[in-house]
Amino acid sequence: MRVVRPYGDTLDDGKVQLSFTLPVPDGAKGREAARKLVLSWGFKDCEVTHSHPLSADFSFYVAYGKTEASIDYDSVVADEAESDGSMDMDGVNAFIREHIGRKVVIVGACTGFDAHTVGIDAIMNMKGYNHHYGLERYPMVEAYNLGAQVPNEKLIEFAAKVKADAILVSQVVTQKDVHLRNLAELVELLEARGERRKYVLVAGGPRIGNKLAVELGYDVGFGKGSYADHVASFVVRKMVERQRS
Amino acid sequence: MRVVRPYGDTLDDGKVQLSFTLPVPDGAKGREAARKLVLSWGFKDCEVTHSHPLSADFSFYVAYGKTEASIDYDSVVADEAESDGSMDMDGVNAFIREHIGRKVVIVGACTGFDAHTVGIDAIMNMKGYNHHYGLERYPMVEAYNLGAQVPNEKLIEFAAKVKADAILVSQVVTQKDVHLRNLAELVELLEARGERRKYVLVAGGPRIGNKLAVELGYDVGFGKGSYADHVASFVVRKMVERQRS
Amino acid sequence: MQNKLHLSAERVAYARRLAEKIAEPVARFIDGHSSMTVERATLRLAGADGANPDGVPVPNLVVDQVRAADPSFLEDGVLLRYVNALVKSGSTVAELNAKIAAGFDVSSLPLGERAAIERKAAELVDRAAERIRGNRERREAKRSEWAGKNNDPLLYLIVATGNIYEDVKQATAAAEQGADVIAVIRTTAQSLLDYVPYGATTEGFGGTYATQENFRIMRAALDEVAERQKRYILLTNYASGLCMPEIAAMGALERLDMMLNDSMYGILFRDINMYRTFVDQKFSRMINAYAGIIINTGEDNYLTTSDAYEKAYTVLASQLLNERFGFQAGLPPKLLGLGHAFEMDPTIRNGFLYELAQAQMAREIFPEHPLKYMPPTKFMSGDIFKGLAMNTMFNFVSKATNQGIHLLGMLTEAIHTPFMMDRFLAVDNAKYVMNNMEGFADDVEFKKGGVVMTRAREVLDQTIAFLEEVGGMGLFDAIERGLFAEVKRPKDGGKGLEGLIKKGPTYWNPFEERLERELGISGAKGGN
Amino acid sequence: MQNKLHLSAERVAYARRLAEKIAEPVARFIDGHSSMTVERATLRLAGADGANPDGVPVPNLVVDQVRAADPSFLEDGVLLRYVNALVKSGSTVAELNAKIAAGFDVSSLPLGERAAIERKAAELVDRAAERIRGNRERREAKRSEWAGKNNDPLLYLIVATGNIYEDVKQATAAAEQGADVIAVIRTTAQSLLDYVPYGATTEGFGGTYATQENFRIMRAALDEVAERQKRYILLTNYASGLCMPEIAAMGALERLDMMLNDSMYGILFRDINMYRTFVDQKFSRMINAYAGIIINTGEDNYLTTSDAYEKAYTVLASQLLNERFGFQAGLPPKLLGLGHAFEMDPTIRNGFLYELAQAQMAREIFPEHPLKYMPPTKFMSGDIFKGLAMNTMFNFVSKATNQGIHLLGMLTEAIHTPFMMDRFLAVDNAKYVMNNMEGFADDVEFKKGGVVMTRAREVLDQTIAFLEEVGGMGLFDAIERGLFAEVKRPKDGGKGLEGLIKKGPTYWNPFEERLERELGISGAKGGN
Ligand code: B12
Ligand code: B12
Ligand SMILES: Cc1ncc(COP(=O)(O)O)c(C=O)c1O
Ligand SMILES: Cc1ncc(COP(=O)(O)O)c(C=O)c1O
Repeated sequence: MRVVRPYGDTLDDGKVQLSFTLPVPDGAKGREAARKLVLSWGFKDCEVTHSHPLSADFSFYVAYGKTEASIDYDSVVADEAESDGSMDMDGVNAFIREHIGRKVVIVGACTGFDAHTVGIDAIMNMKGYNHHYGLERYPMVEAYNLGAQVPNEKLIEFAAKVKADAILVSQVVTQKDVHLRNLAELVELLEARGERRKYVLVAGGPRIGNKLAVELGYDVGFGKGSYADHVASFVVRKMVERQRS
Repeated sequence: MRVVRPYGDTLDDGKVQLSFTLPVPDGAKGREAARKLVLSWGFKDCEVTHSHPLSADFSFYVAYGKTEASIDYDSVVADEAESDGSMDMDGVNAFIREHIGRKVVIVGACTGFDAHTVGIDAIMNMKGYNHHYGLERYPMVEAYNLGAQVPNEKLIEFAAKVKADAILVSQVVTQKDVHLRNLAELVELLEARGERRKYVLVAGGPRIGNKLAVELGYDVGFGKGSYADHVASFVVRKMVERQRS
Repeated sequence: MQNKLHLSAERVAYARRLAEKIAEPVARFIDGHSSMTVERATLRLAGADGANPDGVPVPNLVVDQVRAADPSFLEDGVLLRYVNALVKSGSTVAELNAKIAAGFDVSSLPLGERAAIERKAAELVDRAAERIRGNRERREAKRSEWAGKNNDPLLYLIVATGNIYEDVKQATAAAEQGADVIAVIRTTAQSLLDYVPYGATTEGFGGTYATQENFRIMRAALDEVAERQKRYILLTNYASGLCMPEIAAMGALERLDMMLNDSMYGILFRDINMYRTFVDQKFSRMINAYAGIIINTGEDNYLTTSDAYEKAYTVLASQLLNERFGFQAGLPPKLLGLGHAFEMDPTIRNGFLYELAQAQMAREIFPEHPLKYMPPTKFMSGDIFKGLAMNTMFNFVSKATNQGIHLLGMLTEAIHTPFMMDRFLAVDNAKYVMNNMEGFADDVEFKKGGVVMTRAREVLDQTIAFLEEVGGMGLFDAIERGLFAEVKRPKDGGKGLEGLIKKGPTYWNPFEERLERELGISGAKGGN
Repeated sequence: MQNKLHLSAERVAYARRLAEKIAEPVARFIDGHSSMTVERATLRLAGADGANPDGVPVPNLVVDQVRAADPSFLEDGVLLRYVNALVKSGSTVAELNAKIAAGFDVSSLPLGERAAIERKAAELVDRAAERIRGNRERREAKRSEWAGKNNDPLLYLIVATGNIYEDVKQATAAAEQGADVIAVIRTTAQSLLDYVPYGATTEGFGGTYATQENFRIMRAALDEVAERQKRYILLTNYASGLCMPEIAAMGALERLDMMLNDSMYGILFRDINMYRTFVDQKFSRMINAYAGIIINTGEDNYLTTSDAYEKAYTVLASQLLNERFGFQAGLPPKLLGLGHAFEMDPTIRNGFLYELAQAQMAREIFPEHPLKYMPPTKFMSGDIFKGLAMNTMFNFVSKATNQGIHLLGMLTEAIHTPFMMDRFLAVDNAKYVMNNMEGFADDVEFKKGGVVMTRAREVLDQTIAFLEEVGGMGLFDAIERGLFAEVKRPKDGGKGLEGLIKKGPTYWNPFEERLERELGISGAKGGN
């Protein structure tokens, strides 16, 4: 058990910076409300260092709080589809040759009305991203990037047509949880067709965490800072794992 | 009862920005620890949007949380020595002439080892601050500004010598709560001499709140954005209130 | 405008001539065509409004009816049948709209006397022209009444709640905080709808539907806050996507002040058919021109998908093309809010100088244009503190180069659509920076042969080379081959091609004629 | 160094002559005097160290003993008695120190043979000189081994926990984040102590005691991180207050690299007696000069109490005086980190240009000096976002004008002493900005007669008028009349006057002589 608290300039001083808006006018009462709110979040001390009106009915606060809350660091389980232990491009290709013995087919798309292709392109396009080549460059991968605004039905049909091993879905817009609906729908459609287990199902996007993806019925989720090698490593290992089980 | 919650872009969405440091290395585990900590403060959702190593053993986090906690705004009591209802310079002088009938003597100093005179000067010096003249300019006030680094004993002696009505104390340095000690000591010394009730006792400084000052035994505390007219208004009203009681 | 970069005037003129040459064949194509949305826009100007119980808008019903009756009818222009129905039925425009919404088919009526139709149409044209002129005059009157009260550059803030009533709250607060321009961001994918939804809306993703009612609601709210602030608040929306001209028409009728409107954005970034887009953009721009609406072009988009340092020339090339297509549609320079953006990788050494060069170059090449300058977005991250610093540098460059329309960067750009406090911090930062270095543009000169001058000259050279290449093959082919934004768009691919209409020899559109006459631009008469 | 402001070289030379003229009579006064702390510093150089059980340091014990024995003894220089005791007792320096700490009184011993004393002293002088030279060589070797690895300007960060061991953690993290210079802020009011505490300390307010042991601990920690980073990390403390020369001596012995050290700060901002201060500062500077320690002067302080726009000339005037007093003490320009600060009210229109003018002016007038540039502090508020923007602008000006030592601004300046994350954000911001506009200084010129040039000329003119006025009445009187920093300091007022010592005709200080000889400066021989 290792107790960890926020750190300002002394161990366990518990210092945290906060800022937020309240739907009340700026002034002494607003500042006091802000302070009390922060205290209600389990902070022991709070100083509202700044307040400013945003309009007649809204006001902005900057505050510093001191908390005694802590967390047992040893009990924290990181759950990100991590770079740790992922193979590089050559590793992945060797792995495929050795354990699968044929080209792995991967289909990707940015689904629903999402038009943010830069993320999925970063994973799939030849040129890749940040000095990590994309899947199209992998000799042992056959990659199809369907681009943006692809309906889930169309994606499934295409995957079936090319006998895909894995489906990659990108969701960037998250407002009003539109991504949750899009992601869940794909799983439902696959399940309705009895095809869910046919694919390694991968979700990705800057606000997508592994946990979230798994909850939604995906095999894995990749957030900010993921590269093709992470994705490919996961996919091929998962395929082999499934073969074995 | 009026329920108030933080506001991002929709009423009651409860959005709050936070940043803090943890004494753990940067990485997936640190991010998860940061997220859990935020959740432990009564946040329902938390996204760690950024993390960065500060050294091998420390890491920095930016997070956005969503809270359902709220506060009953109607029950909030603002407790700042407010500008509301304070008189201006002419008002104060007229008030003194009418209700006190002699010059009011005010002694001010920056006590302990605190050398931050700009604040007390803002209140006392002729030229004042932000278009509010200082007490030295008030015809019905006799103001003595003892400057910086004044020991509490010396301040009390001087106040006794000039028969002061009010003592103003400035404390700017708050590290390790040095201001609390300085402020408390003055009250103790005055009480030991049986002279506490002789003076209107005023504390001031950017981190001094009215509540804090009152807790420490002062009549009032003035924080950021206070001016001579607020202070003078309070002092003369308090004097009259005491005469009457 | 100061000339600080000492760009060769001949080279700039040559680049403009290249753009002119490139746009010329496109103009010829455009003049021979109309589209479903051009027709619907015409109907909207005539007064067609409302929707049927399924939400299909009256202008769509009319066009669909006419096409269903006989596809070749559309070659005459749809207005003929709509006005014919008005004349024949003797009802008012409102009455007719209601009937159509209830199921009445205008094409069911035989064509009546041409002269009567033309008289009625002339009346409708006059009425629309008057309303739009009235809007324009009101805007001009207010802007001169409150002259000097707006910030320079204009501070532009977006609202994007998805709900028009929430948008109003956010917009009002933003205006109170100091915004000059409010843009209501559209919901995801509205640009792919081949109709404009009807009525007030409260459900959008990442933005709010552009509807005429929503325009009206926001306009009224902004006028109110403007009266309180004694500062004209400009309203912006998107005349973009499959309904460019219709939205332009709605904006003209509801006194919008700016419109996102680009001659090629739909093609490249929304995969809309290129022929359709070129036709649509022209009519939309004619309406904007007549309404005195500033268009904001979308060059910033090139830099979100391509590298801003490497592909800086695509921005200038697009600005020159947008300018030329704008001129063709009667837009004067002062309504041409050509776009660009501060999108270089923040780790580039001297990135600030390159941004300065690019912005100053735009300023000097387009001296009368109210350039629209976009903030960093692509390299914004979850680190709001770094983001704030980048926005500070961006605000600096904007003021240092006298940009006209300044989109405020949000420190939370990579995280969520703006919170109310994010907007405030953006305004506050811009006001601080711009006041603090206000005289910089006048005070500072660039060293001959230095980084800034050299960079500007290089980008101009690259632009010229690029335009020469495009000119060599023609714009349609260039797009097909992926010369722009690194995407290839087949000529007959993309959305909306089926909505293109070849004008017949008797194509009739008195609104178009009126606009051409008033704007003094060359005729779109007849087919080719 | 580029000349961009086109300041008149004659006017600048004239201003320097005025400063020289003002400093001249002060130098004469200084040369006739020593002080308690000058004597103690001499003892420290000779090796006096340790403290008695009450915490009174050995150097203080020795001086107090000698004065108590006969006040006039001090006129001979205290070293005589200390070395006499060494010679007489035959003990090592360490042994003698221990005895003194235990109660032994050096003045109890009669004076022995002069030649033996002088021989012993020469040995001590050699030993100290060697150690200091060794430190200097080590620094130079490392800086050239790792040349090009430091940032330009040097990024300077403070630590201020009050506890030297916590300071070490903070400093190490700061160095890892990219700081080049670590300053350990002193505890509140140490400048008013007439002794230097002994040993490692863990209790300070707003800073940590400057003690020789603390210096050693921090030096070792920074050397370690420097080896890891392959970047020399400079260590800074304060040779300021009532013990200026002693702290300089400690710094020289422990290889500090920079010292806050101002010729008048103590007088004006700490109410230390003016005669005492002038005497102390000279000896402290001679030590710094010999040790190759850069001094950082305190002009920024003028701007925290006075308005930075109105009183900008007081900064330049003080820089010129600090320079002159520095030259008198043998400091070459490259060790003169003259100070100034970005302290203008952020609401001033064109404040950025005025700051640019001031910083560029300092750069051009002091071309070889490693100017120390201080961040905004006074106008920082609880609004950390505005604060970050101000720091961004400050970072810009610093790089744009090639400052040498860049104190990083903290977004929480108005709230608390820096958190670890505050420092990181500061470094990150500076690195981003400075890399992004790195070539700006070379690329940009100022318009003739523009805001920047005009402002610089005006400030120079005001400075000259001010120095003329000061010269007219003499520096002592000028200070007494409140010409500097708007505070009046009576000549015989303030702290520490009682510690001033008039040198007797037989005053003997072989350390001083050695420094004078090696630094090639004019003699302090004899009384006046
Ligand atoms: C570029 C951009 C655009 C471009 C997109 C161009 C294009 N062809 O992609 C344009 C201008 C068209 C655009 C438009 C809009 N955008 Co946009 N856009 C951005 C911006 C600036 C950068 C996104 C980006 O390219 N990042 C770089 C890539 C490499 O990162 P990434 O996407 O995170 O991808 C990485 C990982 O997430 C992961 N990943 C991503 N996908 C996948 C998939 C798989 C399978 C895997 C394994 C991994 C993976 O790997 C990638 C590499 O590491 C962001 C703001 C920001 N700075 O993030 C806003 C942003 C994403 N946009 C936003 C919005 C709202 C819109 C609009 C809806 C606005 C509007 N109403 O008009 C429109 C509509 C677009 C639509 N229909 O979807 C919001 C989304 C808010 C939210 N969370 O809901 C953002 C955050 C801006 C904001 N603050 O408002 N946008
Ligand atoms: C200027 C300044 C200095 C100057 C002071 C010059 C002078 N003669 O005053 C100098 C350079 C000497 C200085 C030194 C130090 N400073 Co200082 N300084 C500041 C600074 C930049 C501004 C303070 C100021 O003048 N504010 C303007 C005035 C008008 O505001 P104000 O004091 O809040 O006063 C207003 C109200 O509070 C109120 N008020 C104040 N007093 C009173 C009294 C009464 C009776 C009433 C009614 C009202 C009232 O009314 C005023 C007008 O509205 C602040 C940072 C900041 N931006 O706040 C740091 C700051 C206060 N300093 C700080 C520190 C640590 C120091 C040092 C201890 C550092 C060191 N170790 O060397 C030293 C030591 C000084 C000492 N012994 O006290 C810290 C304090 C941290 C903390 N909370 O403990 C700060 C916050 C900086 C930081 N982030 O580290 N400092
Ligand atoms: C010209 C133009 N139109 C439209 C948009 C908005 O995107 P959408 O296509 O989702 O309406 C942009 C966005 O930058 C644009 O530049
Ligand atoms: C020259 C100099 N000495 C010392 C200090 C520090 O203050 P103190 O007097 O508390 O040591 C400063 C602060 O800015 C300074 O500039």
